[in-house]
Amino acid sequence: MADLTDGRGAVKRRIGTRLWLAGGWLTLLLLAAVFAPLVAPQDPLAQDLFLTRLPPFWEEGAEAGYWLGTDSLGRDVLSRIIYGARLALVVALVAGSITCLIGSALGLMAGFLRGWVDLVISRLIDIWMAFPPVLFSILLIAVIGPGLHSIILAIVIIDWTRFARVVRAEAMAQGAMDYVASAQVAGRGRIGTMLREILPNVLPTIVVLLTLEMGIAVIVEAILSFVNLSISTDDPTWGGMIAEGRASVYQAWWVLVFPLITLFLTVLAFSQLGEGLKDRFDPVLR
Amino acid sequence: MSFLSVKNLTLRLRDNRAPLLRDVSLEVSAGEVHGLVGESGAGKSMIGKAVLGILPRAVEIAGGEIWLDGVDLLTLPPAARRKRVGGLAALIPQDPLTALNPSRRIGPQITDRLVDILGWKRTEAEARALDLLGEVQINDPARVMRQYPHELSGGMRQRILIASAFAAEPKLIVADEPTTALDVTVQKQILRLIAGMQARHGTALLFVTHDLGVVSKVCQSLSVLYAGRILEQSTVRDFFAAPTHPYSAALLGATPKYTDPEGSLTPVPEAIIARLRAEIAAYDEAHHG
Amino acid sequence: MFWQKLIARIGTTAVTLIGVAVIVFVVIRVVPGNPVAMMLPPGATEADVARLTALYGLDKSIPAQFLIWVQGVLQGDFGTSITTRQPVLDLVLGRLPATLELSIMALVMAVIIGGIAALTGTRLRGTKAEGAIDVANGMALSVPDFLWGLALILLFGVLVPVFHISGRVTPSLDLPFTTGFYLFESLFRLRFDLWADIVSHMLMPALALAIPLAAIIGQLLKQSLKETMHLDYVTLSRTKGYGENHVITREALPNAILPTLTLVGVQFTFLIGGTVIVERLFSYEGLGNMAIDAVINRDLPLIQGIVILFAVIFTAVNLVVDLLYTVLNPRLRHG
Amino acid sequence: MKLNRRSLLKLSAAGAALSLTGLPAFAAIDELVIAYNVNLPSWDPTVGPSAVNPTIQGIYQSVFDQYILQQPDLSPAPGLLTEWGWNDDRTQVWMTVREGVKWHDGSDFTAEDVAWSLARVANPDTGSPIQFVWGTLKNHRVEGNKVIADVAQFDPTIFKWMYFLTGYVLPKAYYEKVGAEGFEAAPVGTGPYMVEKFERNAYVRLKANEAYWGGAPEFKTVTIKFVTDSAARVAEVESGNAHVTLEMPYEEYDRLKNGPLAGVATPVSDIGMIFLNDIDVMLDPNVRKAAALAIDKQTIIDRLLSGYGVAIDTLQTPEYEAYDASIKVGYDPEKAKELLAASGYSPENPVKFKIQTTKGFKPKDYEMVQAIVGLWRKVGIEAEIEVYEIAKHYELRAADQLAPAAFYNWGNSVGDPTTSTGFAMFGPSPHSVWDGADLIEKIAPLWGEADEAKRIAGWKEVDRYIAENALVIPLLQYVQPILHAPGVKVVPHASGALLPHLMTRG
Repeated sequence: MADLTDGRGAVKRRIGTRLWLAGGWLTLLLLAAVFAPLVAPQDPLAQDLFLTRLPPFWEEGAEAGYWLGTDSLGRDVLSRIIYGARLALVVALVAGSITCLIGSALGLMAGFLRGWVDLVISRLIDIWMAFPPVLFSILLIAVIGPGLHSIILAIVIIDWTRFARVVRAEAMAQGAMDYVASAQVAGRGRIGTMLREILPNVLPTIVVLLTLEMGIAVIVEAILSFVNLSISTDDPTWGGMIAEGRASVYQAWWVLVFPLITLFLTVLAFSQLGEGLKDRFDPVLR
Repeated sequence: MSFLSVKNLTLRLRDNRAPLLRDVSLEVSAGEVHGLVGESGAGKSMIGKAVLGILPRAVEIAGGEIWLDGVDLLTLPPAARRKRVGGLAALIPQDPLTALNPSRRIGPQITDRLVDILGWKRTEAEARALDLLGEVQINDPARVMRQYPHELSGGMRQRILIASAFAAEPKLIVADEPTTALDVTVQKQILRLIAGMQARHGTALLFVTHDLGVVSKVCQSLSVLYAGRILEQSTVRDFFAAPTHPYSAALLGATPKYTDPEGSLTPVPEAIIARLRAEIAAYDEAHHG
Repeated sequence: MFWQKLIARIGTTAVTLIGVAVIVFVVIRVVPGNPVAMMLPPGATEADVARLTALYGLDKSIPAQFLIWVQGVLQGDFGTSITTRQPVLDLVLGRLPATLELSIMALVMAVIIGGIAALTGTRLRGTKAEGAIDVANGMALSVPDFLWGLALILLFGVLVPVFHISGRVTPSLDLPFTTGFYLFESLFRLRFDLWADIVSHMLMPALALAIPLAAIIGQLLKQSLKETMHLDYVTLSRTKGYGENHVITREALPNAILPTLTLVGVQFTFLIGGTVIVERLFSYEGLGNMAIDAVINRDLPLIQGIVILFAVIFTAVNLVVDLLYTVLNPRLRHG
Repeated sequence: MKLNRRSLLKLSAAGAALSLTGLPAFAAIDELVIAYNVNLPSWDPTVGPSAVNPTIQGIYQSVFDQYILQQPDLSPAPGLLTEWGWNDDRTQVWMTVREGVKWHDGSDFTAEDVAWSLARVANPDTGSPIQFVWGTLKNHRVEGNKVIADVAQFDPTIFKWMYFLTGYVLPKAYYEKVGAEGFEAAPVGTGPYMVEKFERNAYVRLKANEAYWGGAPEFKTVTIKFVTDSAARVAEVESGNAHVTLEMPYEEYDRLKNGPLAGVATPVSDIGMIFLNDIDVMLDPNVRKAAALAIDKQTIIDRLLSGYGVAIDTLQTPEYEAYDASIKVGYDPEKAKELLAASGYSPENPVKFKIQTTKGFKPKDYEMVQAIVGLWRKVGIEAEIEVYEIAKHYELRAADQLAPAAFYNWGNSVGDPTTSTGFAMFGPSPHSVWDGADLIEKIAPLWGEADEAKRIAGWKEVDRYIAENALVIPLLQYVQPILHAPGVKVVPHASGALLPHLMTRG
């Protein structure tokens, strides 16, 4: 029987093609990272000084098995990109979630408990944001030395304020709403209220920010590799490949271009995923 | 010839084609006050929006004609249609708190249409605005002209919106539940104000409301809507004497009377709702979207 | 009421600056790579290392060094840079105008590009074009500014050499400027030939910084516009006969700008902080470029000076944005 | 559009025609512009960290003169001193000062300036980093146009330092008048160019010193732009914004040297090497020798550095005095495997140690170590790479906490064995890494050896001993690539210094 209301409720947002594409690329990346040893045609670290700068398969002079060509040390570009996905996802997931955890926790406490807690945390946010982010990370890496743990630490230390600021504002807004007052009247303690009442409502924003943060984490790793501060070991990273490829861009453009495209698509996927989730969760958008 | 003539107007949602208005037709002649009555969601305000060309993007006009002063608006190109509506018609919005632009002073929000669309000189427009602010019983209109919306009460803002609507001497005004958002004490004054100005200016008035009491006081004729269909059209006198459609009678029973505040109220019986649903379903079947 | 707010504000700013000073002071003292060791070539003995360390006062305890530093700051002496043996204050203030000009130019370009993107996106909402703009926004956001710099160097620097690639002005020109603000002063002095040369140098680094920022501004403004377009006064304005363009620019935009303003303020401070890499790429002699040398050479006093200056800029910009917000927002202006 | 060489050349040619802002074309050059790779931190070439920074000595040598002039092939020649030497019993040094030389501010250059300059760098509290050398001379005094000084401690290389780091003569009167800060703001020297305008981190504009004692330079105005990014430097020269640049990736040098630009690449007094630290596995000679033998230096140079580099087996380069071509290490992976097997290692059960390197500090430093680690992996050495900054390297080396292996480069534009093998391998020096007592005994007598021939032979003997026991792994002598517009002829200097006064309109 036809829907007899005036049809306003019937407006559903179709899952955008962008969301499918973003999700698809990220799953592909996850699979590549997890099954890297099976998927990668060559050992990413194996060097062959006689197979340097082979072009991708469609150009003449290419070698079978080296689909996207080799770099100046004769290492297979495709395998390094696949293994690079591991580091990118580790950085994105680990750094992203730790930043989210710390930032949101502090934001939630500041936003809901207010009083001196809010004062202290807000001052902390102000101080932290007064540091120029890139310069601070370079300084930090100079202190703790390059390496995977330093990148993650650098991202967490720089970006937690992003979560804290937004979550605090959201928690403050939610706190003012009536349903919170009624919960407290029903005898639930302040912390209980915060966790069971405020958190579920603030969660959508946190999830959206988390996906965006993952994209940013991958970018920061690329910036640090560009300034030669990324991880020190041989493990391939996209940022490192881009920095190395830059020197011989005219002779072997593929060493720079393919990791650049992969990095670009990954960060784009994270941002579109974030946008898509934001629309899904946001009831206001008719 | 009636000033406003809506013929077989059908509205649908763009993405899933759910029907909002089903073949609505009505006539409003110059100076007549016509009420559009129905429960919320019956599509009554959609008719007003369709006439003024301010339908939400998600809604499309699937059929019908809207004749305004002898011209079918739907045949006009958008720019010409806008100009025509701007010159001939005006809207009194429902919620005065959000209908005034918070970052602009009151004066320009009344005179902009006169100067930009109708080509008045600035001084003429301002004089007109002061005139009308006086007519809507606002004291010290000059000061109000320079104030910002947030400095005024809801009632004051609705008066300003009414003044703004009548400023261009429109032939037709659509009042979209103009008093619903106000508290009761102010409602009566605003109703009396609108009725008075309508009489003085001889403007045709399409009055959208869910309150039959208001209709009885302000309107000369009315249409009763349910789920986007007009069930009954008649003069106010005949309607209140003997409503023809059972739903109308039930509706009357469910409306508190000013004259009899203690009268008991009977909700619309289920049977009538069921019959209405069948009627609508039959209509849809015949027109299968 | 206004004065209380101002005093509280100054209090918080002071706390922020002191906090920054303490943290960076300790962090760079802990950093390995003692600057003195860097100065000693082969053959220097232990005694030399100790002697130089004492000369630069690095042998004292960190709190002691901090006290000396603070006393100096109170008299306007931020210490002397180890590598250049110049007073830090002169160095930092000498380079500040370059970075400010670059950031302001980038902000202006970002506001223009972002604004146009948001307005067109709103005007064509619901159509394919809006989808395309959103994706373009996503792309601009997902490529860091230094990669845009790389692309620009390749494109406009080498393939089609239209703009200058490095530096801030053609050295062979003699500059009649008294302040460090070349761009503004050349305009002020109506020297459009110089102005054109400076812009030709600054365009690419500014664009590299502007593109990601434009994406952010574009998204924020579009979101805010989308919400404003639903409000009644916009619908009412349509009934008055106004066209869509008028409705968007005159009715919706003024109210949509306000919420975007505070966020743009925050992004601007990130922009200034973020010039480090782009200035290095384009050898643009601003604060960022000098900061990287300072870190590489472990020039502790200079690092300290630069970070403090960034903090001052950050708090100043926030103050300006807040003031702007109250001035622009009629509701607060009369509060 | 396929981005290969042909399409790029077509495009850039089209681009050059399109250039709108009147960029200087490649025709005759009146104002020379050099795109330099490092910023100039300070104008005092005798004090502070910049005094020992080899990469900026070229700028100092354009504005100041050294006591003794070093010619492009590293050999010394009369500079501000026309003659110099020790007295018979080597208790005094004497120097004759060139006459008729003017300072840039027009005042006369006298022996007083030389004596004052030598005393200044000998004085510990001026913060002079080479005080330990200059301090061997005491109470410098002037006699007419001669300067005499007492030798507190005999140093055979004292005169070599007079054309090496901090070996510059500064104007006594001017310096004492304007003080350190005034000197930084307006430096005055006797060199071929005067400083006209200096914009920190941006550029320095030099004006020719017409009254230069060595003859006025050809280019009357020279601008040195500081462009730290190599790709940007290449773009500067390729787009005609600059005429000369140095230190770019060898691939870019190859691409442009016969194309629109011209190029010259010569070996310089800078070598790449791997320090070995006498800790854990490195105490086993088999491991050290195997590590040295397993490195195919020539292939690394050919494949990684496009052939630009000279393989070396000792810390001396062919240009240095103590170079001994007969000392050979060679590439023998099979012997390396045997040596490792003798100590119980094999590719399946490899010896493990850490190797430290900088990344991006010297051309392909990180890639070379990656290539070496790849070669080592084939013979049974598993080396884990750790990247650190150059500042961290200095600190670890000063505290003798470097990893078992650490890649480093060693500049030595004087070419004397003491400032290469000496400082690098002599235990007590804070900068050496290998502390073996046997080596200390071999090196100790050479510091004060007065007989030059006997001294050089002694150092050659030390180098042979080091090579046989693989106490350090020398890799290669760097080649410095210089790209320049066809309109200018560049004379490269073996010390790696880029000197505008040697450039002419070719």
